[in-house]
Amino acid sequence: MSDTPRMNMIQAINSAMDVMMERDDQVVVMGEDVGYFGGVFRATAGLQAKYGKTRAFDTPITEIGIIGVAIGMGAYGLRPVPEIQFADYIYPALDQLVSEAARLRYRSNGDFTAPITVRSPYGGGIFGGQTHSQSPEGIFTHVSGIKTVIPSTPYDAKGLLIAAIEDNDPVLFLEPKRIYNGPFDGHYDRPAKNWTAHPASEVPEGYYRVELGKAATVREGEAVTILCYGTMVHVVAATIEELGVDAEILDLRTLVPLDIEAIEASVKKTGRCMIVHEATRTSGFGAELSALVQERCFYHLEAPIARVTGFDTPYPHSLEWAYFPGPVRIREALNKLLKD
Amino acid sequence: MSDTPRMNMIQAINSAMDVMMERDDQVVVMGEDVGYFGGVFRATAGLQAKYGKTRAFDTPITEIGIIGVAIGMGAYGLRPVPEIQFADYIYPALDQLVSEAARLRYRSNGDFTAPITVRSPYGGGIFGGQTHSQSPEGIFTHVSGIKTVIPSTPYDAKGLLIAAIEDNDPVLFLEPKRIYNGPFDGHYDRPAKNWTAHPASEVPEGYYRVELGKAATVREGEAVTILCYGTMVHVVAATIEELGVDAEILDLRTLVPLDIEAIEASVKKTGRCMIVHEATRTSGFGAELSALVQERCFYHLEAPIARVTGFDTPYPHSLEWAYFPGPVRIREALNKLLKD
Amino acid sequence: MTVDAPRANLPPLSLHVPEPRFRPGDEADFSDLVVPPAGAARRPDTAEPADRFHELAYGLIRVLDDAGNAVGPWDPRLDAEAKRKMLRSMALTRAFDERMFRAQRQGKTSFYMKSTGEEAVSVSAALAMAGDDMCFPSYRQQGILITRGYPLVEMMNQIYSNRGDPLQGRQLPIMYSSKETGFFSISGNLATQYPQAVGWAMASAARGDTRIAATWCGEGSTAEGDFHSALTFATVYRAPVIFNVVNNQWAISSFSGFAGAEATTFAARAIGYGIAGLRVDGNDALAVYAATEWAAERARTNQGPTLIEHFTYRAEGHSTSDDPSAYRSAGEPNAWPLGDPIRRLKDHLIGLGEWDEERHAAMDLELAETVKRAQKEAEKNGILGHGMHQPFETMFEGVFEEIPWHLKEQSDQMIAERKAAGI
Amino acid sequence: MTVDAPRANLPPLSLHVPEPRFRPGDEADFSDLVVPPAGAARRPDTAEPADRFHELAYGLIRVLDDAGNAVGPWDPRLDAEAKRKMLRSMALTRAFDERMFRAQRQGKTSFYMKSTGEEAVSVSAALAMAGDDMCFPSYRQQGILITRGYPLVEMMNQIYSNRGDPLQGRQLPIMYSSKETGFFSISGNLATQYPQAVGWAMASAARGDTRIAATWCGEGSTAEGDFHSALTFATVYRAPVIFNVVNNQWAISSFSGFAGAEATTFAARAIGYGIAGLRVDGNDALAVYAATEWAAERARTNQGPTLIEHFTYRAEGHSTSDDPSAYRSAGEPNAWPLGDPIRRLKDHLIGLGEWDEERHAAMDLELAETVKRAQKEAEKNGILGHGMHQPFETMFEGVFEEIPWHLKEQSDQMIAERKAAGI
Ligand SMILES: Cc1ncc(C[n+]2csc(CCOP(=O)(O)OP(=O)(O)O)c2C)c(N)n1
Ligand SMILES: Cc1ncc(C[n+]2csc(CCOP(=O)(O)OP(=O)(O)O)c2C)c(N)n1
Ligand SMILES: [Mg+2]
Ligand SMILES: [Mg+2]
Repeated sequence: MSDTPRMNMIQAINSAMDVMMERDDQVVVMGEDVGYFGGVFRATAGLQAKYGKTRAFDTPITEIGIIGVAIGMGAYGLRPVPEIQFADYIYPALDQLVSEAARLRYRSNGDFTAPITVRSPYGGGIFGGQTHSQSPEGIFTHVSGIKTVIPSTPYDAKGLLIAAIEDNDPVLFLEPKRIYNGPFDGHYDRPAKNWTAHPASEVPEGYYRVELGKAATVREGEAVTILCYGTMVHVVAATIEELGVDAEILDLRTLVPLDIEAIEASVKKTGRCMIVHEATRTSGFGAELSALVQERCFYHLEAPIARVTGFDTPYPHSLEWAYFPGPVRIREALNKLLKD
Repeated sequence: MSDTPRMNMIQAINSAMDVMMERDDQVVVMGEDVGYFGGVFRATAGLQAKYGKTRAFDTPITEIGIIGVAIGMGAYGLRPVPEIQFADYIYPALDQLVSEAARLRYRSNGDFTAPITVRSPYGGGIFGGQTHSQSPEGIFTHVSGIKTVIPSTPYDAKGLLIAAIEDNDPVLFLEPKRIYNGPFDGHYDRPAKNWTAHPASEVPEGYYRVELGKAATVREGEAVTILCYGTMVHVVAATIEELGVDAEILDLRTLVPLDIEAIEASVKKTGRCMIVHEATRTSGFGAELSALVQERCFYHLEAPIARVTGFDTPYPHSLEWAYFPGPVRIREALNKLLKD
Repeated sequence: MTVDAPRANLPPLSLHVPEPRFRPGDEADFSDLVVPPAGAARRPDTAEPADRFHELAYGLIRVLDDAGNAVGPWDPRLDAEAKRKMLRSMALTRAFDERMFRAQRQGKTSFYMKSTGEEAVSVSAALAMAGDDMCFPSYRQQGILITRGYPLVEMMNQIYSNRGDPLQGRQLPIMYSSKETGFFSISGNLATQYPQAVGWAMASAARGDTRIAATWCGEGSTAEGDFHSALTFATVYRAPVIFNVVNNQWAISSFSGFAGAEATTFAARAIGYGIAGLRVDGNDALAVYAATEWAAERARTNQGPTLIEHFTYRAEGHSTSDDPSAYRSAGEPNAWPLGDPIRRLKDHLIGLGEWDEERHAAMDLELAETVKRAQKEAEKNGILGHGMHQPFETMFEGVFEEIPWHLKEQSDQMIAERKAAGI
Repeated sequence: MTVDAPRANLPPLSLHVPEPRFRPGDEADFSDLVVPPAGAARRPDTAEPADRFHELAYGLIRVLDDAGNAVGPWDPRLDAEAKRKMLRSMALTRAFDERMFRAQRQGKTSFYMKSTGEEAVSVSAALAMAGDDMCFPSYRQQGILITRGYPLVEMMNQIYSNRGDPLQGRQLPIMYSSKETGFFSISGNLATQYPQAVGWAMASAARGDTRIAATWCGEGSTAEGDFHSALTFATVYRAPVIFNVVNNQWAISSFSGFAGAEATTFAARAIGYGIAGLRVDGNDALAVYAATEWAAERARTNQGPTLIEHFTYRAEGHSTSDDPSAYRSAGEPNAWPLGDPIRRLKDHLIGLGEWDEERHAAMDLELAETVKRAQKEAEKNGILGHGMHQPFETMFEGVFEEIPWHLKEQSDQMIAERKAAGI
């Protein structure tokens, strides 16, 4: 067994910030409860003790302020990594993200930039109810000037977060909170796994990057291409294994900019495409993926592109496991897609 | 010629509010500059004089407050029609719209509702630069619990706005400001037309409804289905006429809930589909339309669905007419689509 | 012009980052806290202009003195029966919290939030308002529902997301809604209820109604933009609304310094808008009652809004997901000098000869029984467990008044898929 | 409990909707406006705690008295040369505004906004700060750029969105950006610059720099949530930042009552956060200078933020899209008793014997010439007209640092389509 330490996703994310704060004293982390306490999910634990209160600090509870202040710090020359405690609470800050961070480079013709990385836990599967479960990535992919990154493993989380922090554009870094502690196969009624057994929990201590804009092939296959990201990567992979379908699974990792080459090559090979995400269906990122695939692979498609997504309802509490696009829904959709 | 008065779109919108305030004293209008002055586009002109200051009033400049207060008024039993001065300024209110207005009925199991109609001028073509030109409809179509309506003529604007105000759910009513005063064919360098010559400028004085959720067939045709809304309806229609293509043009009018039947029937008939909107392309509403069409009409499609949209950049000022999806871009895309 | 090089002849700037006085391991010592004596604060006429009593935003309105006597002009002079009712509602709220906290720990639901130590803030306020005034609470004002007689079983049904849940399992536990009880649907997003309360109050005023609105948020939540929008609207239209800021000194792990408490009080925010601001001992149930009564009268007579800061202390964790020993001194809750609202009112009543230890113990026992009975009742409708107590198609209802085609289709699809999968 | 029927025995509530004193057709009469005498306000030490001088948030700091003398402790005691520079910058700003307003009317660009009557607010502030302090302005502080010597031609190039536009035609006219000049990119969305300024100031403090930040917004914009977030952050971290609220009494058609001016001043907002608040005669260039100098020293010595309300008057329309005669008395601008900042400083200098009418007239002529020359120069690069002065592919640059594939593809597609179309 290798010497590389094992980390869960929280530890990997913590390590990414640690590495970057060590290398670049312009990197600061901030947000509600991120300072002394180290964040409600402990992603920033230990950073204040190590780097001091002016580099890792708690903030007032105003998302407008957190993002607005981070933009100002970025304009000064810092490289802020603000946390929004839950992605459901990004909305109050939307104007600062959309009208300011995402537009600053363009509107000032490069005079000012917003090199900020907004971290936020997102997604469901933790009985968090309507306001601790949402997946708002689709909204941000519609906003020009901001990159959206979603990791699915500890290794990727660290490497992508480092790349995001080093990126000179604003990056929304959404962390699938359901898999902070272990990959989740979608079977809520089976015992939870932790990361230890997963190869991508081998995470180097030091600096490394996973480039933004590149998808990962989780599994090669010939029968169908499945596009997914975040928690869904594991749900899809487990379901595919159970079904024994020869699917090719792409973990998109970055939604904007998207790895269109990987998608196109895969769908042209398999002739079938399925898209899986937790977010509500209508105008979710799956719609864009579907549109792109049919624009580029039209003559290769043997069946309609299928979307398996959250339903177009608010995220319910008690019916969470009916809402969640889990193994049953993926299997049924796949059966249909392969029959078509 | 009929006795029905001619109205431009602003007059029709004004008339809708007038009619509804007359019929239902729970209807109130509010927003920045909407009271005494009657709105920067004059949509609420005369309403304060007629209905008094407690039913048509100016507000502080806080979009959070405008929507939040409207929700509270709605919970009391009023039927507020708040105006956001430009759709670009909806973002500060996004949390109140998404987390509150759109979720209230569901989360309270119908105990409380938010029967508000948020009016806002949107879209480009007026040299408004980045923050007076945006088309944010795609974001709202992703939000469960809110309806999105976009009229393209004075007649529809009035009838749809009345239906929206009467609707017991929150409605985002986006007004294509480029065509307030006249239909726009996309030729920015030709003299502007006013509404007088357009049949849909015949607008009855009194009450009538145009039901939400129903598209209008602007032109019947066999060669291709073009899906569009707002200003683009006129740009598309003019371009089609110039080209002499036998296109079927659907004016969607309501994006959520969508008139899927009309879309499906048309695309199945023509076998080709093109989607035109001003909003940026990636994850715009065109993506959802494309996904829906290919899911439902896959075996009828003879060519890839084409999207003609705003580019994925902020809305530029001086290059507005290169950015705007005008006749040139529609024509070129159509040529390609019909050749495929 | 050189923009990049700091000027060497000027002293460097430094960033102040607040730090609470005590952290884990520290001994909590509040002996230097200046607590104004009970009875000392002036009580202005409710029609007095807001700029005449700024001092009330900086002091602390207190009625119960250290000996348990009710003193001074803010004494609401309630009869003993009313005070016993107040005591009972607070004790019931605490008993309810205890039981539901335990239910969560037993895995019967996903989440719970107690209001321990802060019961006066909701109970006394509810008693001082009319029963049909409208409340826009945060998640820590269960005391309002309890005081207004909303059934405990219904609250528990909601907490369990079970078959009896009036919200059909849609909301996180404790996010109650009861229009009939004048209790607005609780949001997970902080402070959004503030402008909504103003809107409700404005509507009531516009319609010539007599009902007023009140809203609550924590001191941490005052930083949200919604708070400011609400106060701005309220001052502009003189809305008949009461703003309650529950300053329990903690916002999850952040002490009130991160909301601005180092520089001034939260009641002082009111001064910035020309709104009446009162700072009240939030652990003094009579003071909370008096301040609310005053603010309600002010609102009802078209004198406009009042902001009341309730200075209290969050005696327990933020929620069942929180462990306060990780960030504050374990001794803080006990060292907190303003005591416990239940104990203080109890002592007062005993001092008056209107109550005694035995009756109190008996009441506690009875309330514990009441809660237990309600719990049994509620559990007949199921506990959360893995959820799914509602028919699946209810998930698609109530998004809109009528179910649109796409939700119908999704609903049908779900049912069909589950059937095909044999579940 | 009945929630729906108003109680018949209570008086009905009523909604107050503010109304300005004068509407079109009314004669504007400000004779009852209480203007505190010049020189009367106390000038606290810059290290004095903010709660010691609340009165300064309610009064009006004035230096120039009605006779044009500089009086009292706030007199910044500038030498005549500095005052002439101040006068000249204000006059140049006005000349620039005049010319560009006319250019818009001539169809040379799409939009313009004047700062007539408010020139002191930006010019004096810019002079009182160090040249490398960072400004986060709103759209009405062109005076800062002009005072700091940013080239008029560049400003005009921006206004025309022409080939020389440093922003490549991407922004609405007047939405300048110049990092080199310490002038942050202007946003179309109100008040967003407020928290950004705080962030910049916090960063400067965290790095032990000596530079401070200042930001500006209109009184109407103070209602935005960003304003509150900014003040909250600033008080918490004692950020070295100056908040300027330009109370020109109008926000497009809404008078300041809709931002809360009926109940208190805008400077009083500062009190709510425990921040230093000054209310200044914004038409008194020396008072603006003095207040800014005081606030800058306070910030630079780690005493934290200051909010300055500049009480002034928007003498003209909101922008070229606005006609104020539709909503306010035509006589207001002239009736406004606090005069014109340029005229007042001019009279002062003349009173000192350091200036005279001839020199003033000559200066005006010279400045008009300067502006005209600049305009000629700028127009060589084109005027807006139908726009499109930039190579089309520039539209896709600068969205990100590097152009991603989808923008590259869109760019190529556009070029190809235009080529195919023969344009
Ligand atoms: C908009 C938003 N941001 C962040 C959160 C996460 N959050 C929930 S409670 C809380 C602390 C609130 O503290 P306070 O307002 O003092 O209320 P208390 O819990 O003390 O009653 C935070 C940060 C949220 N729910 N909503
Ligand atoms: C977020 C947002 N809402 C609304 C507007 C539209 N708007 C532009 S200027 C203005 C009035 C601002 O008034 P004030 O702050 O007093 O500044 P002044 O124009 O008087 O300098 C409004 C409402 C906007 N630009 N941004
Ligand atoms: Mg708190
Ligand atoms: Mg103004």
